This record gives sequence, structure tokens and C-alpha cells, in this order.
Amino acid sequence: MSTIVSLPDQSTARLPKVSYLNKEYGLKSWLLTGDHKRIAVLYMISITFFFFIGGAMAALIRLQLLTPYGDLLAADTYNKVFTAHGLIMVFFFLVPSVPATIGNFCIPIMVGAKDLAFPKINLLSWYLYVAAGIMMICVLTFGGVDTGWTFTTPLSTHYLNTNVVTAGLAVFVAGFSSIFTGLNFIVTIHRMRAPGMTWFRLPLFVWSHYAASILMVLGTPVLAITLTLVVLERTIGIGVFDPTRGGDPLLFQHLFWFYSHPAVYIMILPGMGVISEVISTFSRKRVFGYTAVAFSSVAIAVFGFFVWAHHMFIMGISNYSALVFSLLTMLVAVPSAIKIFNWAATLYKGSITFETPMLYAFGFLGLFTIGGLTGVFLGSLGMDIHLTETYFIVAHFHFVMVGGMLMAYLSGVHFWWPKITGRMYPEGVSRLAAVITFVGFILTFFPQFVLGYLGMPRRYAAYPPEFQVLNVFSSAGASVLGIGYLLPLLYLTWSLKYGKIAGPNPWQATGLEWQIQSPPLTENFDKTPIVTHEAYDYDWLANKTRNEVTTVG
Amino acid sequence: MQHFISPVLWQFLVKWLTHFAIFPPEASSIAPYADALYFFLIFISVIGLGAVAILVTWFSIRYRQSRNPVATQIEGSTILEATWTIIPLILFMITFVWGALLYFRIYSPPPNAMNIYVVGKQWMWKIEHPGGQHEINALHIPINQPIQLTLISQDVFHSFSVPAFRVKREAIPGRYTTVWFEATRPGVYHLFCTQYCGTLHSQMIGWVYAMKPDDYQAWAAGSTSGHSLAQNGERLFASLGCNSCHNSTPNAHGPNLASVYGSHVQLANGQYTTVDDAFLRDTILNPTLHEVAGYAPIMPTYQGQVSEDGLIDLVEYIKRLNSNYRIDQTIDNSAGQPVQTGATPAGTSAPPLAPGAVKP
Amino acid sequence: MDSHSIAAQTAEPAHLEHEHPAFLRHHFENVAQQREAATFGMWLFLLTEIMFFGGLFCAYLIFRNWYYPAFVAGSHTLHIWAGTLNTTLLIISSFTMAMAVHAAEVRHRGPLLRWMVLTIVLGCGFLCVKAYEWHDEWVNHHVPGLNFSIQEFTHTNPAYPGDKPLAPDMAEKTQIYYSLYFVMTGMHALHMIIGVSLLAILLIRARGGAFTNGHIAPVENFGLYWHFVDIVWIFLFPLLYLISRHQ
Amino acid sequence: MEQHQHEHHHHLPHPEPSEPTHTPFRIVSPMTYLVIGGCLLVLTAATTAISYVELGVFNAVVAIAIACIKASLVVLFFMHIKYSSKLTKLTVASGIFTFLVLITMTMTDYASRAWGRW
Repeated sequence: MSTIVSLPDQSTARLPKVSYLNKEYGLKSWLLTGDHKRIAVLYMISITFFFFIGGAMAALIRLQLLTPYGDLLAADTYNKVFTAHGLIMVFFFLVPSVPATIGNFCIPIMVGAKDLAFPKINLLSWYLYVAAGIMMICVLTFGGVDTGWTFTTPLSTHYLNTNVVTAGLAVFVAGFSSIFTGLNFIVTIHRMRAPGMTWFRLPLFVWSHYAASILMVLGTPVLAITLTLVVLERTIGIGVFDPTRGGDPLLFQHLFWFYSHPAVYIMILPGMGVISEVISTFSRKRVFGYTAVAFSSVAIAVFGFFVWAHHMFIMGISNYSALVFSLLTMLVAVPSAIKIFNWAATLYKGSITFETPMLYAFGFLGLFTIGGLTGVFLGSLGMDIHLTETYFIVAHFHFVMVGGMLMAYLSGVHFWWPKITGRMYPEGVSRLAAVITFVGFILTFFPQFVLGYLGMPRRYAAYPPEFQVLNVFSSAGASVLGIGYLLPLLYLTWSLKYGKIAGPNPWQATGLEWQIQSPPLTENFDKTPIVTHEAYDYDWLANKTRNEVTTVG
Repeated sequence: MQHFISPVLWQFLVKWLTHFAIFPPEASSIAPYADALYFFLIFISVIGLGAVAILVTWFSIRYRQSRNPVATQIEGSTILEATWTIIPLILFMITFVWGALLYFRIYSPPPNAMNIYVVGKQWMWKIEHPGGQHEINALHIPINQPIQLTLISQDVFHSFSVPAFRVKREAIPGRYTTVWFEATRPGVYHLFCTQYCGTLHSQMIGWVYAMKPDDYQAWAAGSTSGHSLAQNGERLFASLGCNSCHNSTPNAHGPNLASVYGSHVQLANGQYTTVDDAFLRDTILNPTLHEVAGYAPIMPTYQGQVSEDGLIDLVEYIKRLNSNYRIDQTIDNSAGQPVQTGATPAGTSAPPLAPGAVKP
Repeated sequence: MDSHSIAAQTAEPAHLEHEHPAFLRHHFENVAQQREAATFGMWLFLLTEIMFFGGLFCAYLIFRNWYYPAFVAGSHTLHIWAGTLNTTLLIISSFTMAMAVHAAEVRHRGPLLRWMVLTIVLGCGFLCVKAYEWHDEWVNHHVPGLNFSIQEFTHTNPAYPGDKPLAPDMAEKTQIYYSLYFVMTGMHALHMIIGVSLLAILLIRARGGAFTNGHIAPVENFGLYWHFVDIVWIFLFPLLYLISRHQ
Repeated sequence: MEQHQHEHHHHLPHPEPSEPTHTPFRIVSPMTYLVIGGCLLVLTAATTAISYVELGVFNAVVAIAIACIKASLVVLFFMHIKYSSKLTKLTVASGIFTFLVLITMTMTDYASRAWGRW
């Protein structure tokens, strides 16, 4: 009997008879569910679908750029492809990735609640996501859209005859999906915590989601109204963004980036939460400087609202504004630096193991550090002039979003996979996938920094021949990267049926979610837990395990 | 070597290697300053990344489970955390100041800069030299001479980028922007549009020809269209009827425009403003927004009637207008005084051209 | 202060812990937690609304600074009586809504229904006046993009003989004013329509006895929404109707 | 069998609550609503009347000030913020704060563009 507590030996673990997965059967029980865990699974399936569509677009982009002459796709097709890649990856993958899947699954359990505060709104948010997704698919089916994901006016309003309106409305609807997710998280974290779960006992995953949710709730509506204005401008020509009627295209930039810069933090903060959990668990040590990491999340969220105009340094904002926004951009880099060093210091005197989530987390540390530091290049006014709108931006963004966020997402998916499905993924092949992803990523995106400094502009369907060598490296890397992303899809699907039974706490982690069965019951807990320990209290876990051995055994 | 692999592949490799570039040429006076900051930033990035990499690697080896089975729980360390807060902060502040200085170097043209107008449109760059040379997707400039570009877009956002000079500036619809550079090495350099501007964005590219001053003079003399921008502007000024109000006769309704460029004028709302290119352009299109004190707001708008090229001609004309002599004469002529028409020899009137302009 | 008193209804949380009324959803511990969560959620939703209108106010401020004479001229074509009447209607409807919430709090079904009906009537009254104004603006060719004409602004407005006619370039800019006017009042009216519809649903449920059994969260939160829509109008009224009326 | 472990939570001592779980709700009296409603109507009349008085730039200032007072009355009394928890107050404040960030930081760009090109 004592074997159940001396995991990760899973030989005697069995799947529980009743769990959220088999409480009810049938499609209807899934599509009308209020259970946050089921909604998380629905989200996971849908964002995976969109990730691979966006990934296919990326593959087309890299194939096109293999040669300098634009042999594969016509220029307008290429424009549609990179626009679809951007829109899908940003609004249909990155924004909902960790929050809507892992966050949805874990946050209620982590705070000791039975569900999110508003289960129906949670389901509504998934349906909004699906509706937006269907609109996006319609856009792609009926001729695509070639605005670029930034919808820049007056290009999007007056100079294109593609499906801009539908695409804009799709993003509008997707935005409300994200607002409702954020709103649900904030209320849940404030109001649904179990007795004894004080703010400073919350896992850092919850803190980072809290910060991201604030950004979702306060930033997204500005995007909504901006896109509404774009749609109105395009359909009836109201003139607010049209310079020939006295409107100001730069106002669009201001309003767009007021959301879309914080959106970057919406995308990365939840990933940072994953990294805190994973690094702590696999070094069996509490996160170094818990308070600093928690507050740096909030600081990123707050400062995130003050830096949007750094996307517009050369676009005609006043020099004084450029100075202020550059200064604030430098300040927002500091909390990220704090996080990186605190994670590194967490390893100190730990007892480190190298399971797949940890490998992905190491990948995150390296790639996010590069991504963050190159962000400082771009925040620096004079350097930005040369680097902006080139492949340097592309590389920087992908280092943060793919090297950072996607690594964090995969780390989280592997980490919580046993909890979500009750089964282990195959450790050997998944470690291989983590390494392949890291190598493929570096090969794909590092050459783009060099291309950027050489001056190769982004969004070019064809380019001068001297840039070809680096582009070939990049495309070659992308094929490696593609394998790295396909592997998890295959072996995780395989593991649903054939994976080893995980048992409640395969990693011996301290979070509340690991103290219940895997997969959990629909109500998460038999009885509301009472929390007496801090997050990452491994002594508490060891003590609890000892008691259990005596009680159970 | 080529005997061991296929000749096609060999050709390919050779082509690659000859085209292989990892650093752009430094061809302007600004480039070394930009590169210095770039290397500084790379330096601190390597330090930062190195610090993280060393810590992570060392801890991973030293504290792996097989070597350190029991973790020691540590709360944190205020001193350490303060250290890695303050050191990055200082480095980022240095970067900020350095970057700001570079920014103002790039965007503050020196007073002796030679002005060239650039109009961006889907999908080409139209370059207009004051001497009347027009170019598409090509820019000829002399080296060792500060060049100021005044950019505007006719439709959507474009961005004028010359990587070899490390300068870039957005061409905005409805507004002039400026950037300057001084080429230091003769050569042919890429000119890109870097702001996504629609279907043929990737074909909105061209070349910058940096030439020795003598070569440039030869090119300028050989490429002129026959009329300087100011001369085109003068014709436009007359054909639009601007001269009926803007002259120096006693019954002129509008301000006298001679030598108005660069002066400070008081607006109807009491504020003072400097007359620059942007101000001139705006007053032609939106006269009500810049009512000059002492004049009735009767000027019609020319929005939609003058192209960006025409506006540039007008601006260039007014910029170089030192006297109203020729305007008044045109008025007299059109007022129907045939006696004096032929009596004014063209040669005696002072041409309103600045010395820099190239004559036909 | 006698204008308010502490409610008695949630004074015994200890008992509620084990009491499970039909409206208490399974994942909440007790009624108080459910009500607090709902109210807090509603406030967060109103935050998003603030930012949604925030983008419009930002645009409004910029263009009002740039094209002040056009904004004055545009504003002078609006019916100030209609704006004032609508402000009054909305404020009274906010009052009646507050009273409806009060009726739900003290569990009086009759007054609850009456106040809700009154709120719906006032809301519809507001929309009718708004529709009349829009119709008027359509007739006068003031709808940007659809049937706009600057004719009226290049000549003296008979209602404001003191106003100088605008120069054509400034008259063109009245289009910006009207764009913002229609987007802002349109977005506001959309919120009103949604509000009236929701209120009608709540009314039907209230007739069946809901909301007077202690489960007042839906009425209370709808009240918050309704008051927020009122606040938006409180700002729209001076910004759109009252620009330099003294000229 | 595997599910035994979470039952042990109940053997643990009851910790101090993190924050008060139950905030008593106040019922505001109809009289307050009536007074506030009356104030709002008076202010509406006032703002309309004042707009016909020449005050220069202060016309806009007064109009906005009155609108702010009216909005505050609605928020404080009709929306019960005066009687609400700190959290709700903070929520409202953060909304206004972000709104002001959007407005002021954008406006400063527009204002400082007119200061010239250095």
C-alpha cells in the first residue's frame, strides 16, 4: 500500500473509477459542460488544431523564402499566408494557449475551488473562441486576408480588397473570449480561494495568470473598439483613421498597440507561471525569492500598459514621446531579468532531475533570455531605427513567443499531462522532442537576427540574393522544428491509451492539484481543502507523505 | 574539390559563399555610431546570457539529484535580488541614454544638409531632386555631403530604409517626415521599403548610388528634366491662381510669401509657429487650421487638387522665393497690360532660385 | 445616518454555510460568496466597458483639439432639448433601476415589477428620442459615409446666426465629428438595446417569483450595467451636445 | 484506494482566514436614491444652462467637471461603491487609472508633436 506514496514508481497506480473524464459520456456532455477541466480539454483540442494550421502557414513561408526569387507563391498569396500565420498564431494560439488550457484546468484546483467562478461564462468563452475560429477559417477559405496581423490603416481600410472585415470581426470575437477567461480568473483568484490559501501561499502560476488576466480585461476592449472603427471605416468610410478626410492613421497605431503590446505580456506571463512551477518541482526546492517573482509579474502587467508606443518609434510619434516610451520600455525589462535570475537561483542547492518539462524549461530560460535581451536592442531608440521592421524584429518576437511561450506551453503540457489524462507520456521520446525543438528553434531563428542587422525587411515575398544563405539555414531549421512539434502530437495521442498510469503525484510536487487523484473528480476535491502551508513547501509534502505511509500502510 | 561533388551543387556552393554576408557595409557617417551601440548591446547580452547559462549549467551539474539527493530550502536573498535588479537597471539606463543620443543624431539634420524629396506610393519610391532630376527606385547622392530626405506617402505607410547607412524613416500619408545621412563610401547600396504596404511590398526596392562629388555633378547635369522643382512650382503657383492673393500689391488678400520660409508667424489663435515644409503643405490643404493673424480665412482648400508632387513643387518654390518681383509681373501680365508684356526681358528678372539649384 | 441601514439578510453566514437554496450553484460555498463573486465579475466586465469607450473618448479628444470649429458647428446642429430630455430620461431610469434593486433587496415583488417596467419604459423612451434625432440627421445629410454633405456648414446656421460659416476644408472635418457622434451614440444605444432586452427577460423571471427570494445578484448586477450605461451618456451629453453653445 | 490522501486536510488545524469572506451588504434607503436622483437632475439642468454662458476655456472644464460629479454620484450611491468592499473600490480605481493612462499618454504624443523637431 505504501507504494502509492513513494512515487514516481507507478507500477501499482491505477486509474480512478470515477473522474471528470468518465463522469458523463457523449458529445453533449462535453459541449454543454460547465466543468473547467473539460473546457480546458476542449480548448486544448481547438488550439492544437489552430496551431497546426498556423504551423502549416509557417512551413509555406519558410519554403517560399528558401529561394530569393519568390518561386513558390505569388506575392499576394505570400502576403495572405504570413497574415494568416500571424493572426492564427497570435489570437488563436498564443493568447489562449496556457491560460485557456492549463490555466483553466489548474487554477481552480490550485486555489482550492470546485470550479471557476462562472462556469457558464467559461463555456461561453470557448464558444466565442470557436465562433471566431470558424470566421477565421471562412476568411482563409474565401480568399484570405493580407493586412498583416497588425491591420495597419490606411492599408487595411482603403487599399486592400480581401476579407478584412471578417478577419477583424473574428479577432473582435476572439478578444471577447479572452476577456471572459481573464475575468473568470480574476474573480476566482479573489473570491474562490480555499480557507488558509492566502495570497502569498498561491503558486506563482496563479500570480502570473492573475497579472495576465488584468491585462486581458483592461487591454482587449481597446482592440475591440479599434477593430470596430476599422470595420466602420472600411464599410461606410467614417474617416477617423483616413488622412485624406482629416483622420489620423497614427491614432490607429496608438489604439492598436495599447492592446497589442500588453498582449505580448498576456502571452508570456502565463508561460512564466509554468516555468516557476516546473523549475521548483524538478529541483525540489521552493522558488528563490517567491515575493520578488510574484510582484515582478504584477510589475510587468502594470508597466506593460505604459510602453506601447515603442512599436511606433519611427512611425511619426513626437520625439519627446519616443524618449518617454523608450525609458519606460527599459524599466519593463527589469522585472523579466529578476525572474530569470530568480529561476536560475532556484536551482542552487536543489536536487535536480531532468524530466521533459524541465528540459523545456531550460530551453525557455535560454531562449527567453535571448529574446528579452534583444528586446532591449529594440527599446533603445537609435538602435530601433535600424532594426525595426526587419528580420531582427521577427527573430526577437519568435524568441520570446515561440522560444519562450511555446517552450513554456509544451513544458506545461508535459508537466500536467499526467494530471489531465491520468497517464504518463513516454519519457524517452519526449526528451528527444524537447532537444530537437531547442536545436531546431535556434537554427531557425538565430540566423534571422543576422539577417535583420543586414537589413532584410520582414514580410518580403522575394529578397536580394545575398540573404539566401541565412534564409536556407532558417528554412532548414524550420523543418527540424516542425518535427519537434509533430512528435509531441503523436506520442501524447499515443499515451492517451498506452501511457503508463500516472498516479496522483508522479512528480512529487507540492501544488494542491497534485494532492488529488489523476484525472481529478468533477468537483476536484471531496471536501474543501484547508491550506496550512506555503507554496513549494517540500517539507510539508515529505511530512504529509510520511503520515500517509503510517496511516495507509 | 569540385571533382568529388556534382557540378551543379558546386556552383550553388560557390554562389552561396560569394553572396554570404553577415554584416552590412558601413557606408554613412552614422553607421559607426549605430554599430558601436550594437556591439555594446551584444556585449551586455552575451554577459547576461552567459551569466544565466553558467548558473544553470553549473547548478544542473553540481546539484543534480544523483549528487545532491536532498535539496536545501532557501527563502531568497534580498541582497542578491537587489543586485540582479540594479545591475540590469543600470545597463538598461546606459542603453537608453546611448540609444536616445543616437536617435537624435539620426533624426536631427545639420543645417547645411542638401534636401531631396521622396514620395512613396504603391509600390515605388519617387525621388525628386531640387534641380528637377526625377528618379524611380533609385537615389543618386554625393558622398561627404549631408543629405536630408523629406518623405511623404501618397497612399499607405511606407518606410524608407538604407541598411548600409543605418537609417530608416516612415513615409506617412499626409505628413512630412525627415531623416538625414552622410554617405562616406562610394558604392551602390540597397534601398528597401520596410513597412508592409500591400501586394508588391517586396518589389518596392531600389538602389542608392553614393557617388564622388564630381561624378554626382556629372550625373545631375545629365539627368535633369529641364525644370527645377521651384520652376515647376512657379508655374503651378500661377496656374492655381495663388498669385492673385499672394503678391505684394496693395490689394493682396493673402500674406506676402517672399522670404516667408523659416520665419516665425503669429497665428490667429495667438500662437507663433515656424514656417517649414510641413506648415506650407498644411496651409495649402487645410488653410483654416493655420490661419495667420491679420488675414481673413478666405483661402480655399486645395485638398484633392494638387498631387504630392505638386505640393513638393509649391513648397520648394515658396522655400526659395526671395522676392515678389516675378509674381507681381505675372499679375500685371494677366491683368491685361499688353504694353509691358514684351518690354520685360526675362533675363533681367532675378530668378527666384537658390544657388544650389541646377539650372536647365 | 438614516439613509441606509445594514441588511440583515447575510448576517448569519454560519447558517448559510449549510443552507443550500436552489439558486446557490454547486461550486460556491455559500450565498454570500456567490453574490460577491457575481458583483465583482460584473465590475470587471464594466472595466472592459470603460476601456471600450476609452478608445472612443481618446479619438474624440484628439480630433476635438484639432478641429474645434468643426466640432462646434456639428454640435450646434444637434437638438439640445433632445439631449437634455434624454439625459433626464436616463437619470430617472437609473433612479427607477436603483429602486428596483432596493425592492429586490427587501423582497417586495410588486414594487420590483413596477420599477422594472418603469425602467424599461424610460429606456425605450430614450431610444425613441435617439431614433428621432438620428432620423433628423439622416434627413439633413449628416451621416458620414452614407449621405454626408457639408452644405449646411459652409453657410450660416439659421439657429446660430452668430456662427460664422466654416471654410470648406474645416467644413469637411465636421465629418469626423459626426463619425464620432454616430459611433459613440450608436455604441451607447446598442448597450441600451441590450439592456432593455435583458431587463425584459429579468422582468419575466421576476414575475415568476425570482429575485425576491434572496437571490438578487442578477437584478443587482443588471443595475450596475444600467447605471454604467447612464454614466457613459452623462459624459457623451456635454461632449457631443454642449460644445460652445454660447456662441 | 489512491484517493485517500486528500482527506487528511481535515485533520489539520484551522488556519486564520486570509481575508474576510463575508462582507455585509447594505441596503441603501430609497430616500438616498431620491436625493441623488434629484441632484443629478439639477446638475443636468445646470450643465445645460452653463453651456450658454461664455466662460472661455472654462466652458469645457465646467462641463466635464459637472459630468464627473454626476458620474461619481451614480457610482457612489446608485452603484453602491460608497458601501462596497475595498476590492470593489480598487477595481473601479484601476479602471479609471488605465483609462487615464490611455488618454494622457496618447494625448502627450499629440501635444508634444507641436513642440517642434528639436
